[in-house]
Amino acid sequence: MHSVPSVRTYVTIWAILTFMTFATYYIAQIDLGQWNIVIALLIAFFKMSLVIFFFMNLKAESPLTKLFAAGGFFWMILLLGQFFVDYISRDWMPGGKMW
Amino acid sequence: MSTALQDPRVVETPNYLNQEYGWRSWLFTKDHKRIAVLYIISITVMFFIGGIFASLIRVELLTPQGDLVNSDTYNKFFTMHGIVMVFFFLIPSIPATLGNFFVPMMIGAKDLAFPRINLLSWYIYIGGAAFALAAIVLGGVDTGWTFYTPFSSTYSNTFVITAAVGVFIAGFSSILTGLNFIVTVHKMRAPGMTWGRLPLFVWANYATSLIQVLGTPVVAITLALVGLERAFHIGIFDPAIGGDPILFQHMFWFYSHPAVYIMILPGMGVISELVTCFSRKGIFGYSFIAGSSLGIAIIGFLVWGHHMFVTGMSMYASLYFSLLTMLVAVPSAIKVFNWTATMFRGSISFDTPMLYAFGFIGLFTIGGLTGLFLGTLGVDVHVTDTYFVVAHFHYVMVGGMVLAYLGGMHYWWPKMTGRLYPEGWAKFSALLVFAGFNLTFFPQFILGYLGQPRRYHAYSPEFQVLNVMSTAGASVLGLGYIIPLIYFLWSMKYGPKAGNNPWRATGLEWQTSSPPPTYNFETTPIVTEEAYAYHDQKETHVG
Amino acid sequence: MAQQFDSATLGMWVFLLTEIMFFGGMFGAYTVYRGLYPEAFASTSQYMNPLFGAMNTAVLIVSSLTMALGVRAARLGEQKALQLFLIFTMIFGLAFLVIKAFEYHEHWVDMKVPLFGGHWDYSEAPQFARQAQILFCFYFFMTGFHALHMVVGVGIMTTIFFMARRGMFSKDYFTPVEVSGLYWHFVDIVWIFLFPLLYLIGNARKLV
Amino acid sequence: MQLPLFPEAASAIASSVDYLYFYLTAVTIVMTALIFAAVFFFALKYRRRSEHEIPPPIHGSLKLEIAWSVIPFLVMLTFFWWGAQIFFANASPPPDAMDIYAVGKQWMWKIQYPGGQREINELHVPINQPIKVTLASEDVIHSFFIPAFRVKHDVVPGRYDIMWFTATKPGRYHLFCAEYCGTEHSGMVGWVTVMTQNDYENWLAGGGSEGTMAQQGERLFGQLGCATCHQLDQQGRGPILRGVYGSRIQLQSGQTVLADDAFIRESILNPNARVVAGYRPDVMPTFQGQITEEQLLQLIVYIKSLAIQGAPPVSQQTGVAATPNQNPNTGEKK
Repeated sequence: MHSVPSVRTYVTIWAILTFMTFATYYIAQIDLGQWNIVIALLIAFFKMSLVIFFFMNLKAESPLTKLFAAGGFFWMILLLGQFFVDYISRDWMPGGKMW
Repeated sequence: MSTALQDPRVVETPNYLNQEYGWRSWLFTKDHKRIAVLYIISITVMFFIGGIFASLIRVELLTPQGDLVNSDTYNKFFTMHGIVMVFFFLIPSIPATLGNFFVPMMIGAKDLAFPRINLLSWYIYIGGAAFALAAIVLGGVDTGWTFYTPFSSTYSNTFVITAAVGVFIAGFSSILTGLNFIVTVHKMRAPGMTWGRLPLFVWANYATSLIQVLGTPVVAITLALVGLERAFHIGIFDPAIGGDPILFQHMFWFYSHPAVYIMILPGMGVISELVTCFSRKGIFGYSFIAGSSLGIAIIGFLVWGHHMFVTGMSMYASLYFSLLTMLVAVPSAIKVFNWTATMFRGSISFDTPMLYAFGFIGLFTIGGLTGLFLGTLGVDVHVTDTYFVVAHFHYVMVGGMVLAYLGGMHYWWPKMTGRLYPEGWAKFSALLVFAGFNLTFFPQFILGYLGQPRRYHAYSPEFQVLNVMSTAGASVLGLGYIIPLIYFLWSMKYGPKAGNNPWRATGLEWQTSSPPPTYNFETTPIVTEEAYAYHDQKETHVG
Repeated sequence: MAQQFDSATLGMWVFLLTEIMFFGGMFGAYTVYRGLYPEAFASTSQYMNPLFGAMNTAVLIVSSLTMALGVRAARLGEQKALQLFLIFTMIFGLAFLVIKAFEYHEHWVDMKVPLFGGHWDYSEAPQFARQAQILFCFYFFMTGFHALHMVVGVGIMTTIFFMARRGMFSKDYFTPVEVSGLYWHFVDIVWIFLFPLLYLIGNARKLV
Repeated sequence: MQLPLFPEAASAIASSVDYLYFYLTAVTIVMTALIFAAVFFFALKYRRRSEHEIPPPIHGSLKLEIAWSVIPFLVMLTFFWWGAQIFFANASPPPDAMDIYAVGKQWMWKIQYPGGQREINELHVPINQPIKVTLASEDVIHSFFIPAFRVKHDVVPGRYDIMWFTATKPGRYHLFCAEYCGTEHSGMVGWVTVMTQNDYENWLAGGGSEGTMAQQGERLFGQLGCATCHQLDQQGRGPILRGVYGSRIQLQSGQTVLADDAFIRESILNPNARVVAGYRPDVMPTFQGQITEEQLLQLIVYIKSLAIQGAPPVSQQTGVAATPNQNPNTGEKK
């Protein structure tokens, strides 16, 4: 059905993922202010993409499956985004200081 | 009655009903049609349970003093009415019954993509319903169907966890149905059944499925968090430790607003089928109706904040949600206009399903437009949490969804059972439902603007006349529901044989025998034309 | 067969979509509170053991690797290898749960379990004592739901393993393996996000 | 037999809400009538005359589709625009609004006036005077709803909500709780009495035996032992509270914060959450669970009354402490 990736590919991906995990851990020990969380999340996104595209083999899936996979993340961002429409703008109100 | 009794011979052709007998053959069936029947029975039971609570509410509200039951009991009545009706009747109503039965048939498939998951979803539904009923039997829940924190999480002394577990479980039934439909529509269409040829009922169910899949998990986790908060005596919505109860409302309405589209979209799909069949005419603006279903499904997720304008949400967020609420009304309007236009120069018959369709178009228009009152900031402040809201959503849910469900049941009953229902009684009860409904709920708009808050056990005496009207209407409405139950049951044994296509409708479901055989079609159908090709029926054209 | 395989994978992806939203609800609420109480949240990180967290992440990633290799073996029809990789996957999954249990125990000893009326003491940083409870609620709910998914996952792996033992899979039929693999990887992904969000909040700045 | 069909309009904004409501109703009636008429007309004119007739196909019309998407949307935008106007115009109270404090509690409304009068389920307000109601909840979410004024606001526990109105017609009007709050939700109702200025003065003179709200707060300040650390004239263990209210305060964390109702509330209930620069965090005990929302409001009014630099302690003042102006002096607290 799909072409079968080699063991070598899988092991390489695994090595990168493990490396990234410990990179996250060590970077977190350095104080970068707001950037700590940004970098941690960027790494997490990168790791997630590797798992999705290689381990879950999304790259070989049909465009439809890709659409659904992307849709999930889009929808979650939509959920978060609209929470923030409220929480961020509470600050703009007189006397508001929720954020 | 149009073309009854074409074939009065009493010959039982093999079909899904007589294929096998015995309770095992039903409880372990993988046939989508039998599962649909199981669902029909279950949701009918739930509907009447919810209906009993509704009647008790209305009887209590005959007098302003609150003298029939005490306030605690009354609170449980409206809570159980809401929970049962919303989560156990409205949400599964059309998708799990008519959708389950006809979506595979309409796309020319033998069954849904995952028949076993389909059966599983019914068992999950029953499991959820068991918890909900247990909550009723044990002593009830009094949080309102919205489970607002911190009342639900800290203050209520009733069986909130039991009910929340019930809703949580039933949610997965809904998710699995949606998942099944999505995959079925993508993967199981008959040759030639392109997306542009799908019947609009299928489009509507597809859009509904997207909402079910995307929204339901969020309400599931939200109610789980409430349940955990009760169980552990601490949680994330507790204001005592800095929790924000308004966040609960955000999370709850993220699902529960789109959920009203789960309830109404399949109803709109039914109406598209009815209007075309009984006007004997292709739909006006096919792609706009199909597209508006998807539009509603997507924009429906962007408007939940209009439930929260007075809660202390940021007023800029109110502005945002109000604007988008106006946007979601557009696809609904498109549908109403297109249905009306479909009737133009049609050949319109007044069979019972069409009467329900007329009722739907009118009442949904009122329900939809009054929804805009609630999306308009200045007015919503006054009418939110009053009977205006109650009236509005009953216009959409009962006047819209229930009428569509009844219309669809009448339309497809001959296909499902092979029998015709008594047309005279059916027309009579359709009129009863329409009249009773308006008498019940129209006064509530007036009550709402007058300021009667919802969920009031006792009310101010000056509101009594309108409440009495409402209760009177409710009894008519109740009668209108009981009559069809009786004649449907009667017709299964005594109704005249329907023939395969009593309405002379297009659509693959009418191409097979009634009741359909287990795998729906003798041979896989090949589709060569668009949906609703009534003009291709080889008959004389009339100007 | 190909049609069924396609349907099953698509179905699983749609299911994962709902799982994303399920965890998404919690992540959303978490983000809101983290924005509201950044310092209280940061103060909690001293009670999280990021080394345990990182180890657990590594363990899960290894289990994902063995799972992926198992699916690969199934595709190639190598039944023995499939069974072996399934066992490895289960072992790593269980190892994750064991480490998690140790962590929970540590929180209990630290009096950092506000559940059940409060096995809770935060007198080291009383200014955050109230709001830190929210973070710990999130911590237990999120990791709890994740652990529940792991338990279900191990259950699925066991089933698949016995199906493989009975020789139900072949080069032409391995849909259940593929689909369970997707689920397993998804649970891994959830943890990839839980790790930085729960363990590494303001780790560099010991606020107290 | 009473059969009211339209609520009384007794506030300054009531008629503006009503006009918008009439507009929306008119559009609804016109639209519904159009749809009903079209359905009836088509159903009769094109009723099926023979079982065999097949009407000609009509597939649709792009022009029509665009027309009936765009025109309704434009109409709806007018709803949005008008509604937003009303909403924003009434969002924040005018500076000269009179303060009244309402606490929702299962299942009653407890009203406090700055003059010290207290009532349950009764609210007395003077005519033509903007009233700002500060809302607090002891337990669950309630909603303060006066239909005749067309105002409503939820009362969320753990924070203060604000609503305001100007009554324009003397009379007695319903006060409802509009957010379901438990068993006796429907009993959480009361009356709003709107009086002329003169009557109101007389009514005020009748009540308030316990002194003004600020005086009650001051007494509480002593009883709870606040005064031992927060001394008025000399530095104690906690900040001097004179002149604090309404000023910007430097916190230990380096941020500054406006000392308003919400901040003072937090400082009493959760004193360590935001500590003023120069003070130790663990000195002040929490008062969470030890004082009611009503008492909390009294303390806030008292601290507010100290905002006027150099003013004598309220016990020597007569009448109601005025709403403070923004105080430029940076005060300290705790």
